[in-house]
Amino acid sequence: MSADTLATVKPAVELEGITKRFPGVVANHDIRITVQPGTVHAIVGENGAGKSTLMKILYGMQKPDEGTIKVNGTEVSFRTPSDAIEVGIGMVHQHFMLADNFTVLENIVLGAEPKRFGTLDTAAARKRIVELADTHGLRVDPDKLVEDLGVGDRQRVEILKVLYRGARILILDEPTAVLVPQEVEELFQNLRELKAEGLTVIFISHKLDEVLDIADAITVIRRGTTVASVNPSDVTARQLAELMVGSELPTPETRESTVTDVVTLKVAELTMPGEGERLLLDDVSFDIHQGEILGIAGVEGNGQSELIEAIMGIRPAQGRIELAGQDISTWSTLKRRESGIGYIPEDRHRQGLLLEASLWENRVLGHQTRKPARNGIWVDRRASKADTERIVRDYDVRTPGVDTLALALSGGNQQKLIVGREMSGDPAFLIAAHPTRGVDVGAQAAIWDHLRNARAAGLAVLLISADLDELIGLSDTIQVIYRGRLVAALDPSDITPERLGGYMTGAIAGTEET
Amino acid sequence: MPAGLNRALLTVAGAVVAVILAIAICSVAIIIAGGEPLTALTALFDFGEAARAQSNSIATFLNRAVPLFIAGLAVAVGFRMNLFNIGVEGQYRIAAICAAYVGSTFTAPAPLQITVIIVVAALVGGLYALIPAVMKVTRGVNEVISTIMLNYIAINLAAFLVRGPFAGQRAEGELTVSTPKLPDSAMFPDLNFLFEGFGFLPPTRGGGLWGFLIVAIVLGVAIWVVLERTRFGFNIKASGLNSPAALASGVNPKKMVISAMVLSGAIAGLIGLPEILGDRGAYNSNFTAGLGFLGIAVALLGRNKPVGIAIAALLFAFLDRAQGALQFADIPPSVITIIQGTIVLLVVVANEVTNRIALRLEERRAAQQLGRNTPVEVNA
Amino acid sequence: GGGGGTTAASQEPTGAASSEAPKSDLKVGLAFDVGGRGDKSFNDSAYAGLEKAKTDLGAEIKELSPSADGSNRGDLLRQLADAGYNPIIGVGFAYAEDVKKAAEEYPDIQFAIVDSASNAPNVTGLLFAEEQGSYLAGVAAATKAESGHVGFVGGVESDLIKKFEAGFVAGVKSVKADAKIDIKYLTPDGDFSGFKAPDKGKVAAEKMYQDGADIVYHASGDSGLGVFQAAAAAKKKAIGVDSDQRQTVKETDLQSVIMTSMLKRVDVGVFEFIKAFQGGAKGGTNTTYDLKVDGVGLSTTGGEIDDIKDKLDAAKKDIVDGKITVPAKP
Amino acid sequence: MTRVRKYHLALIGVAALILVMSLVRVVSGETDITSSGTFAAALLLAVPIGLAGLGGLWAERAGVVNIGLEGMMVLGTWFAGWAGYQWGPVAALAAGLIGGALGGLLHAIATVTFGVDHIISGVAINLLGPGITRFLSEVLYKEGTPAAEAGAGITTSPAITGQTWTPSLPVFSDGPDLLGKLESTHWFLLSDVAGIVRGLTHEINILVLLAVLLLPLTYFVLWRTSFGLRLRSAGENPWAAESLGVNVYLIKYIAVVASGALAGLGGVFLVFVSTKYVEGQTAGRGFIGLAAMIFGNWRPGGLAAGAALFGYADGLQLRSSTAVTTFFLFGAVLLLIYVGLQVRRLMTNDLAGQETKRYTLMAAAVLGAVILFWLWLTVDKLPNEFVFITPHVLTLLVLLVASQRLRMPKADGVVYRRGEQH
Ligand SMILES: Nc1ncnc2c1ncn2[C@@H]1O[C@H](COP(=O)(O)OP(=O)(O)OP(=O)(O)O)[C@@H](O)[C@H]1O
Ligand SMILES: Nc1ncnc2c1ncn2[C@@H]1O[C@H](COP(=O)(O)OP(=O)(O)OP(=O)(O)O)[C@@H](O)[C@H]1O
Ligand SMILES: [Mg+2]
Ligand SMILES: [Mg+2]
Repeated sequence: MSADTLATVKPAVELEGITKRFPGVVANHDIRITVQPGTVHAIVGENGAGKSTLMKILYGMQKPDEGTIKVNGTEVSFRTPSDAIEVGIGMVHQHFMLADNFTVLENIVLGAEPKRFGTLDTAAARKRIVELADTHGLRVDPDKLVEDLGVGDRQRVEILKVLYRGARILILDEPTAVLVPQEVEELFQNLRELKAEGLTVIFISHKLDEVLDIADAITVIRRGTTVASVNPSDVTARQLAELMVGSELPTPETRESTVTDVVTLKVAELTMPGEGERLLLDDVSFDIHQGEILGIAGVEGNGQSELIEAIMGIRPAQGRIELAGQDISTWSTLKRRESGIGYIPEDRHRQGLLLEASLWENRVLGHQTRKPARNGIWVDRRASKADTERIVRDYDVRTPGVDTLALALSGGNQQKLIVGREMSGDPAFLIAAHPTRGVDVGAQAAIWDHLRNARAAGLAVLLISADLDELIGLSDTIQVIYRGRLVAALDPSDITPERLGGYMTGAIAGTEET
Repeated sequence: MPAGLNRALLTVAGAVVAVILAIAICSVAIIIAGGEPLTALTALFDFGEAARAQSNSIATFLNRAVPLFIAGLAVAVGFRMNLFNIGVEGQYRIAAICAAYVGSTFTAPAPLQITVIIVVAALVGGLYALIPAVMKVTRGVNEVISTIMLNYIAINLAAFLVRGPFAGQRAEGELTVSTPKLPDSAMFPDLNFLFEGFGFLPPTRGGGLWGFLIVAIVLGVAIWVVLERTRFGFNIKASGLNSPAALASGVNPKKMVISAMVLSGAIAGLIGLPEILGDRGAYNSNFTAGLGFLGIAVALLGRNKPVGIAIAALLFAFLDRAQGALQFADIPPSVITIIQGTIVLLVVVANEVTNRIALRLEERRAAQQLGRNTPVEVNA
Repeated sequence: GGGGGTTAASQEPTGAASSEAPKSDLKVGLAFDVGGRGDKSFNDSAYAGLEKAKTDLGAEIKELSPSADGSNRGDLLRQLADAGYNPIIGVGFAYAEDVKKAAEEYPDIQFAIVDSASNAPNVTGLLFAEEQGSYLAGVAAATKAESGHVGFVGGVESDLIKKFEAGFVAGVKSVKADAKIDIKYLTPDGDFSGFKAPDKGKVAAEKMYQDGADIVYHASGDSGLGVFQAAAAAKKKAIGVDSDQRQTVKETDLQSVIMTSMLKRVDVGVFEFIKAFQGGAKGGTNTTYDLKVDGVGLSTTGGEIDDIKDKLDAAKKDIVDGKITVPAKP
Repeated sequence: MTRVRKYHLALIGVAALILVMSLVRVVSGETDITSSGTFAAALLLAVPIGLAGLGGLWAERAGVVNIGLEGMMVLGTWFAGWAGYQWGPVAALAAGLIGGALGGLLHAIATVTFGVDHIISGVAINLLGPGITRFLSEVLYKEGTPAAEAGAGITTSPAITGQTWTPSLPVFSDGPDLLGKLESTHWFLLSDVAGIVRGLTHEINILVLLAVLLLPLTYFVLWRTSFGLRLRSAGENPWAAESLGVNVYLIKYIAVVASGALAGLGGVFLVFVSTKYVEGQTAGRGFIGLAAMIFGNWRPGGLAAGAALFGYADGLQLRSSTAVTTFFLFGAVLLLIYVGLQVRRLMTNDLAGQETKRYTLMAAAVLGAVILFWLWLTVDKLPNEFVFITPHVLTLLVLLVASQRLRMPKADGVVYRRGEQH
């Protein structure tokens, strides 16, 4: 696209001096962005830089304190998302916005229902959705319940939702975070098609190579302000990252192997029945040795959560689990934790934290029966607070104090607290599920360092991550999980994310290499 | 801790505003009814002329607060972990009749006799609460419905027991059915000496201050300690704030449901005892009903914390006491119920608002101390 | 909610200003049963007696209603006592214990309790022989019911209402020993919603009429409305309770089904007690208002039982003379 | 496809139920099990419960838990009585609806606007409802007021003036009353069906008709219109709805106010039955309605079944204390049917693994059947207190069997704030 054509067309979106303050935080400060029509415009920035807030403002979910928004050259002011929908803006949110108990069709038409004699015209809706899906290559079954869909399908439903409303400007907030490379490629293919049809896409991602791959223009946001607008052909991923944070990029590479031949965790023939005939876990077996990090790769929903929860004793499963030679498969979650299993859950807000409790109480969580939290039947407040202070120091948790409520911390700091907590009490085995998901680069590096150090000290780790670079960089061995089965054991030193993605999606048939 | 103090101050301010608003709303109602709001207000504080009337009024006020407080505690234990024990009503009835009956079957030295009665009441209340708990953990039955159903069942069961197996002797022409009279050693010593201590005329027994007040205070402190300082209390709090997180931390949700429900039921079992051991000396068909439902309001008003519940119980009791006084002032006593309902509603609204303000402040403070609120200067 | 009943008796509430009444320093306090003043029933009947005392005896009166759960009954008595009222009357057997306690605390004050016996020195029990009145209702029902099938609907299965049942059954049997009597209570003792459930009363009575009952006697407070409705629908008869319901029930279509009502003159009891107190009488006794003193009886509005007047009078005479002892328990 | 099958299954279920009832009726000789009277009573008692349940359904489908139904119902009764005696049944209907709706509005203001916990607000409304009505009675119905002249007391309003219409199914249930004649023959099955149909069609209150029509209407509105989709989305995922431009606050307001109005309608129905407002006549039906709704899995059909079960059990116990003992027989037959089905499944396909559990279950079922049968044989009459609780016990038993299939709206009871996802 040449500079001349750009100049003659009115920009699709112009944001001028957008400022948004939250109590205590300026999320956006004098933001200026111009998005040309028919392009994919990427916005990058650290966690908490203010990307989502900006997009919510553009979508009418939040009102800016200052600044103007122009869409296709005319100034607009949105009170609600419907106003934004009206002028052709649609948004796919960072977290899925779907009603699980509704069908795909219901989710799509909600808020823009076709009517006939006052009733919902499902026939017309179905026809329109199938049409849209066909033209854009977004295949979905309109009558399926959303709760039965995988992430990729849900993503497509989200995009269809937006297209169904006739949006010409699409906002995608971190759409690739939960997708495997093949799915990402599929998504990008869809985006390119949309672009070819003249739609404008605003795209947010932390994965910079993806950004460079798809974007026609990039805006970098740091601490709520636009710091640079660059052309993807002019920068490398590394330069882009440095623009975002102003510091060196860390890499998750393991240095030398510390794997010993002492088995810490042995999982044998683990099977978990699902509804009907399907097995959620099917004969899963593996060993993790002292000082070893075993990475589990897999598309979300292939049994990772079930595997973790079975090992933690949260969900019942058949089979044997041994910790340091002891059969723990009949033990309660509590006993498993007491005997040295640490657990960094995949969703920190759901399973990891008491958001409305103080940091020190969150330190106690999961350690109720152990020192320093325990003192007979009592909770030892003094010792717990002291130990929380230690975590805050050692793990660089940015907080005013240990009495602060957990919800006042940013995501990265919450995660560091959880990592610190789970590393306390000398675990022999740690489950780390997406330990750096949604965490910015600085915190990411710190968490990786902690994992590596603990591994060097003999910790066995089960690492589950959607970030394949992280998985390849940290693991000593990688197992691929597909439909509840371990289908391949791979050596991280000679695997690429693409090949790994092939195994994860079943595109490459499972072979036992190593 | 200034943040905590701030919050407490905000809460109190909110509550005060709410109470004042509630009184204002009810004043309007009183004016519509053709009454004088000021008269009504004085009636609230009118504890009588004579010294004896005053001590009677104080005793009435405190005696009413005691069961309300216990009921609030019982409800709160469940509510703290999002377990809605609507069944306190049924639990205390069954517990009261069983305790009254068991207590009447033997005579022992007072401390022993009273202890046995209290233990039986707690046991029966706990056991009755075990039913919905077991139904919930084994079959997933929603405790709201099961406890509502069990309330009706308890009422009928109590009616059956008091007329049938547990019926006591009655004087000719006496129509109230009742369990056998408790021996004197079962009656809880009253606290009327306190009045003398404060220079009031002591009321006579029956109209006096029930000794069970002491048990209630001890119970309140014990529950506070359990909830705020022990591991069990921590687990309850964790389960209430975030049950998946509690589960992942090793808290067994089934065990928690059962133990919290049983604890709640055991406390509920004591609700009827102040009345039985302080005044009636038996369970009969006039036994005060509805305390379980009021307990819900009291617990919620007190934000499920013992101190708050105590304040809420005292407030409710204070208002209830005025029912007679209001009638002397020719004002419909039902304004009390309206005031109570309005206060509950307004206080929780105020709570919500102040809570939000407090969280905001806390976030802002955290952000300020971390210096996150200053955007970086950018050299483009 | 002790009484099964509806309205006050036949006498006019006198609206006369108290200035016209003879002056006296009589201060009478009265505490109602749950439901309170204005329930058109038991409580109002008691109030009628109190008001009569105001006009006839020049008494200063104060009446208090308890809270919805009745937990402050004892407190109300004390408040009245502390405010200098003497005598003080508790309406309903639920006051039994509280009156007893208050009487001990205030030995200088005279108390009365409606519907319950007492043996305290300063308490008078005002009892009503509901079973005797119900006996007459039973006689009337059995005589009028051609099918020999009658019914009884009780509001709450308390001992008080069982007195009604016992008397009614005895009365019916005295006429037709083989009569079929359907008996149904709406709620158990302790659950007073049975006095406030016209729909349930209707269902219960409907069944009786469908099974062939000709006349149903109710002692179920407001639930009796349902009984009357069922009677009207089945084109059969019913017997009211407490007050002359043919007068107090305003719906004309229901009035005509009320063959008679079993009167319970709480007003008489209350007034007589106050009058006796003024005359210097002391407590410690129980006064039973029975057929002999017309404390109970049958109403004749509508004239539907005029034809069997002789029979009823005979039964009444036998009871008054002690030839028949009516059981008070079923 | 699946819907058709579900519908057929329901029909077969009902047919089987009637067959078993008929059987039990013949064996026990208790005609009231299927008599038209019992079914008429069941209808009468089920309707207010069903209306309260519908109220709960509307609120909870929009994500607002409404435990204040009882209080709203009380408001409905009072206003219906107050307007009814002055201006007749239509005014009573309107006033009752408005009274309930006002309660709903209060609940909406507290929960939706101020974000108060739904249970708390509901409890407060349950306190306020009786308080306000009592106060209004004390002011408007006290001695000397025109209302008191017309027959009001503090606990009752004057009777509603004017007639309400009670239609019957012509020829079959009225006039020649063919069904009534068939019923009185006591033939196996035929008379039972006749009794049931006649009970449901003979001289029914016009409000019953309205209430019954409200069930399919609710289904239609909530599941077949765009408004319904939006309403349910507010109960499943309000943030998603908000992001699509649905005004979640408005939807919740409408739903909760409608919920209050429906509860109020339940109150109106009670007033129509008793022809006047009677203090305390709701007697906890709001709670039972809530239970019926949960019992019915937050669906109109299920709710109707829950209310019907409750109404039937209550009607039967009111009509005949002895008929209630046939529930023992009924339970025994059901257990035997269950065992039969299990045995057949064992014969046809041998599933390994869960055998021991299944055998224990079957053994327990057989034992239960024997005990129930023995109870039926030996117990002639239960103490009244146990008769009264029949509906409650039945509800508990059914829940024990079925409650694991229940699924409430995902965001039910969640305090929703615009722009704040949790
Ligand atoms: N509703 C809110 N109330 C208060 N603060 C908020 C709110 N939403 C966002 N913030 C603050 O605004 C800042 C920007 O948040 P935003 O979600 O826009 O970041 P982001 O760039 O999208 O981060 P991420 O990469 O993690 O998605 C954060 O520091 C957060 O603290
Ligand atoms: N809707 C909101 N309401 C209030 N505060 C919010 C909201 N959204 C975010 N915040 C605040 O934002 C901060 C966290 O922001 P940040 O974007 O850095 O983490 P996060 O990206 O939200 O974490 P996660 O990756 O888990 O989403 C916290 O202070 C949190 O309280
Ligand atoms: Mg974020
Ligand atoms: Mg974001």
